[in-house]
Amino acid sequence: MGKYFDASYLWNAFPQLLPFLKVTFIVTLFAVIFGLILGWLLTMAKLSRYRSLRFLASTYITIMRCTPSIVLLFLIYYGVPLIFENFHINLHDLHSAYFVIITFALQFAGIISEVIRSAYLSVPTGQYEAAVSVGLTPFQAYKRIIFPQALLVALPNLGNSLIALLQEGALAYTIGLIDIVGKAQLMVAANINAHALEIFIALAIIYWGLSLLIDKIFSLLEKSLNKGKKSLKMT
Amino acid sequence: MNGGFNVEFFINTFFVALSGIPTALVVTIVVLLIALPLGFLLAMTRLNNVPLLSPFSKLYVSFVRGTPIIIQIFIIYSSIPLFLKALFEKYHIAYDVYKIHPLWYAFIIFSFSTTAILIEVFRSALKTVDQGQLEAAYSVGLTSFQAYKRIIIPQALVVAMPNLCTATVNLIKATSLGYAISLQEITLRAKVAANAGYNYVEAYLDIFIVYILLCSVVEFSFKLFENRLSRYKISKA
Amino acid sequence: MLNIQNVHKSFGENKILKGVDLFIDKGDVVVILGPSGSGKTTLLRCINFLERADKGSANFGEISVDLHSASKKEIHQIRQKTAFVFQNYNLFNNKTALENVTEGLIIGRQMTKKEATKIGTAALDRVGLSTKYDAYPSELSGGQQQRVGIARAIALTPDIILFDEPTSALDPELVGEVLAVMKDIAKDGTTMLVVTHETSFARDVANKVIFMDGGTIVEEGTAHDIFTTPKEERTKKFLKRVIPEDYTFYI
Amino acid sequence: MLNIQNVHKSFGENKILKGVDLFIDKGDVVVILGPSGSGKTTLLRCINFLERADKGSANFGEISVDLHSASKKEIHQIRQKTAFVFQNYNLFNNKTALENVTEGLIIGRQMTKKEATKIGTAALDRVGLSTKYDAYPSELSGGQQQRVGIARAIALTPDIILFDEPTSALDPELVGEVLAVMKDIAKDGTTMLVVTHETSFARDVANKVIFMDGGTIVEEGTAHDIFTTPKEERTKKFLKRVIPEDYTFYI
Amino acid sequence: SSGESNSNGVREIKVAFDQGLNPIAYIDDKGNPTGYEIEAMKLVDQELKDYKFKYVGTTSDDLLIGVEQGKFQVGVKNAFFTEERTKKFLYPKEFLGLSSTGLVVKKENKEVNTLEEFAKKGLSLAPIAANSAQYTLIENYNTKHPDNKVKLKAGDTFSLDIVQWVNEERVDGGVMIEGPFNEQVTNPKGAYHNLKNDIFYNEFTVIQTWPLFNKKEQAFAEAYDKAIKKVKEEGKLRELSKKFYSRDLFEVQDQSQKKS
Ligand SMILES: Nc1ncnc2c1ncn2[C@@H]1O[C@H](COP(=O)(O)OP(=O)(O)OP(=O)(O)O)[C@@H](O)[C@H]1O
Ligand SMILES: Nc1ncnc2c1ncn2[C@@H]1O[C@H](COP(=O)(O)OP(=O)(O)OP(=O)(O)O)[C@@H](O)[C@H]1O
Ligand SMILES: [Mg+2]
Ligand SMILES: [Mg+2]
Repeated sequence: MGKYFDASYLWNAFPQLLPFLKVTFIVTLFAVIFGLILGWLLTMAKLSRYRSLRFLASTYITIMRCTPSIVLLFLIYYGVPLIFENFHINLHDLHSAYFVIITFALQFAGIISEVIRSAYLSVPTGQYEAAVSVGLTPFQAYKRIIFPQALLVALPNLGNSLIALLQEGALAYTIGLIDIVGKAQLMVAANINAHALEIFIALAIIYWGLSLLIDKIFSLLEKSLNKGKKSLKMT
Repeated sequence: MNGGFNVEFFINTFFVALSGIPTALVVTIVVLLIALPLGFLLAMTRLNNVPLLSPFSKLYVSFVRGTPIIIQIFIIYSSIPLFLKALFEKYHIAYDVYKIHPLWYAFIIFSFSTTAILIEVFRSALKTVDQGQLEAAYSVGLTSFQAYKRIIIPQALVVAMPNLCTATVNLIKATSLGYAISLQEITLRAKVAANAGYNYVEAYLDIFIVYILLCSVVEFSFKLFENRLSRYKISKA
Repeated sequence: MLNIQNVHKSFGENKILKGVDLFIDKGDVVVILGPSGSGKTTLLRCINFLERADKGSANFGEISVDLHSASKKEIHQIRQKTAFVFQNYNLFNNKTALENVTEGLIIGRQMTKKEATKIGTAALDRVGLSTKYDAYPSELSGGQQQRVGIARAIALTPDIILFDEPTSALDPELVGEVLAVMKDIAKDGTTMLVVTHETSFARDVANKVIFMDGGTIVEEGTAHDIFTTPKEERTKKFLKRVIPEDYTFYI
Repeated sequence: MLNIQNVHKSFGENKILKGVDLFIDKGDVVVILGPSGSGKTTLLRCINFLERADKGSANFGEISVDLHSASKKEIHQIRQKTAFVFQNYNLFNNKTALENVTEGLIIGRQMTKKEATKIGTAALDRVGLSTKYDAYPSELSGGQQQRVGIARAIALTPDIILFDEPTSALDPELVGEVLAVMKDIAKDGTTMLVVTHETSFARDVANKVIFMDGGTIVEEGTAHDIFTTPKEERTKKFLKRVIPEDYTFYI
Repeated sequence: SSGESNSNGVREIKVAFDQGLNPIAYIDDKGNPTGYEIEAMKLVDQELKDYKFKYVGTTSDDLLIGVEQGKFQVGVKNAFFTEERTKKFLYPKEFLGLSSTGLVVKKENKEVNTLEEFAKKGLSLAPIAANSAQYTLIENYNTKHPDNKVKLKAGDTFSLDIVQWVNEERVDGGVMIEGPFNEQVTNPKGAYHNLKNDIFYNEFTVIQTWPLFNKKEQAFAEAYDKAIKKVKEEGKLRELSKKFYSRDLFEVQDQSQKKS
């Protein structure tokens, strides 16, 4: 079978791949920040008293959830500069990272707003009522009483979405932004697809490490929020 | 569009893309049938701290959720046949491993990843159900299984619904990665059609519309179901 | 001090409150009696805007508001001056007993943590929970949770406290103690609106007793009037069942 | 019928039950009295395995089990023969009042839906909820929820019903009614273990009264013995506060 | 939305390239774009004083959409000519390079060197990326030979290791361009040099490859035509062919043109 699996390719891949984590991190970080803000606004809209707001938010969420990321990426990458062209602003030379961040943030917002909504709804209304009854403003009530309890419920799903976002880097490659996945693909291409398995295994290991790290942080968070909470135990 | 939008191609390819829906749906449904119960059971092992199984499912989630599906596809698709081939040769099984239909790989790969996602979805949802509900069920003589089926799961599902919907829609979209194993679904069909005349703009628009249609229907059904399930709650809005 | 007019509230088709008027003076202790489902809890919730009334107005000291359309700011102002003791406790699940009590002080009233802790422990001591400062609600017995809820309200020293059956989960020994605490606060001049079934409390402390049924106030008056010479048939019937036969009413 | 020995239970460092023995005969109505936090709820929960005791054994008719290490099957057997009325109701949130009552009949006891509905509506009627069959718990007042909880238990016609303060959320009018229902069931020969603060109920119905404090049984005896000639200092002190001074005890 | 002219009247041209096409267009170890088609474009750039090329690495799909929309003025991706594509893109008069395409087979199929034979024997073919030139090639063959079709499967856009697949007998054959095959197998340093006696490359055609211009770039395309013609005449493309494909493919073309 020849040297089908050659571990040296695996080891050599790490030093080449790791520097590109930076791009992955930057894109993810900004997408998460903007996505959370927008996602939270969407949740508020979806739970608001106004029908039109609810409708707008729902439509947005539907579109963002249903559009394949690559299509969305192309829509943003080609559509946004076209729109700005009308105002005589040239965005064609803007670095592709901006478009990637915009795309991911928009999509992350749609998904995360459903996470936030379901977590929020799982906190009993009595908690909010008690908080405002002791004189907290609604904002304070959310921040101090509802949010910590909702976050606990949201964390596992937040983890799902965050880790999925980290992996969307593969898409950024489509428009030429080289993050860690892109680099791996370039390396595979440079080898003319030989030993792709080893390089992808190296990539998988790096991602696994990241995911373990995130899991660790999240379970610490979960533990600290779990105070006073009894979870279902079969007796 | 200055390339000259090819309307005829756009329309023809729309139906080509539509014809990929059954494949995408079959994969999605089979995978959900596998991943829903599995994800739920593994979530339970974590909540109840079952020895061995609980740490296993934790590790499982971190790995499968943590690594891009496309890489899992690649690794599984390139190594499983090698492994099977060696195995078949050893036991003189006359079956050509390379004749295995890509659908089978799709079932396996997407079940793996969806299970990991669903473990987390269920885990968070189950946490929101009050212990008192389980106790009351026990007190009227239900077994654990009955209590879960009739009392706990219906309540947990309400919380899980939006995230289940996201997971399902994501799964439908992820089946497009099946191109890596030559799975004849929506994206691949459209792109094959696009190659001859480089009609990629049209092809992507077709893909866009087909997914929006398909996923909206799925989302809408979930919403109906969610409303039904949450009848008992007073609205918070 | 608190003047409420013409409160209406429906849930769907069900009319729960059908035009309730209520007048409470500073220092008053008003007790609301009434059968289950008569709308007592709903009335209290409307006063504190936990439920939006369909109609009705309130004068709260200098503040006048419409119960249906009050602004956020008005609502917050009123809530700052009131406290609520919930029938089903509603303790903050993610906070210890002491934190439950100090939350409103530190965040709502901007006290320092030290001050708040002092007041909070005193309030918990007052309801007999000196050993449970750091327990979470899930670790407390029903009666203990009920008492944390009361401590949380009295620690705020609000202008008026709305009590929704504050002693329902307590054992008789504690009922006595908690009622004593409530009498105490009443003496401090705190205005109280109390939904309770403790006729002895009504008798000893209330200067006004209101009997509600089917979403309206059937009868109101001093405790003495209501208990000894009820005018309405419905009130008589209710009281007959509430006050044991072998029990004579002393004023 | 039910014989419990040497139950121990701690939460962390806190010893809540310190060796409780209990003997209940068929048809007995046993009332447990005691101050808040004395472990009454915990004892009931241990009997129904909602809490695993650290130590202790139970004989339940023919079945003998260790409270600490009972198997799933044993636990299920025992639960099939008992019913529990919770202090905080614990109604099934996703079921209507009627479904709450029929759930255990249809699923736990394999009755047909028709039979179960007949029994369920009868049970709800008995606690005065004929108009609320289809209401969800979130649409019921506290007292109504409590009564659904009681209906749910009596509908099962179990060998023994464990009541944890079944009247705490009820208004006095209903307390009377519910206690009447309980007397009724007692007459049918249902064995009952009741944590309650209703001394009149203890007096009229119980053939045994147990006084608990600090995780042990301080004193037990007939209602007459306990109320008129309590032996222990702690019991006397408790009863003195519980029974109004102007209240004479008649047997 | 065409590239900007600066004050000297030199216009910047964005040349998109599919960065995963070693040795046609790719990014080397140092992060610089290179490959046959890139180097050829660099030669064109040198000839054109009024234009300055900027190379943008991307994927095939983005390149096609980008050139069509005008984000890039021109793109290279080992593209073949089809009539249909002229509706979307401006093809210049002069081609850019040549691509030797062949069947990669195991020893036992050593003599299979045309698509007809391959099809007749009913052999299986490794999936080909739907957006690649080779796919079009086989598809065209199939339309011309409806009763002797090659079993064509569309597949992955990246990372298909054809030599290995054929060696494992996962498939009977694959379509490859000669350059990459040589890099892997013939080259003594190649990853699969150990398979040089088991796996064979049988060329079945040499095809012209073209740069794709945005429809509005007629003037630029004409400038390109002039420049590339000069470069060809100077024999510089033959050198590039030798360098990247280890063979002068222009010779092959000359001979087949003589034949016909
Ligand atoms: N959110 C709701 N939706 C529908 N009906 C409701 C809702 N909340 C309360 N009700 C109904 O309103 C009526 C009055 O309820 P409320 O809680 O005010 O009674 P209450 O006088 O406090 O009774 P209790 O003494 O039992 O607590 C009840 O019949 C109840 O079923
Ligand atoms: N899960 C728990 N963790 C820690 N402590 C607990 C837990 N559950 C109960 N306790 C403690 O055990 C003690 C006894 O509680 P229990 O609920 O049995 O009291 P009780 O006699 O029923 O009181 P009440 O009349 O107030 O309901 C209390 O001090 C309570 O704080
Ligand atoms: Mg009430
Ligand atoms: Mg208790």
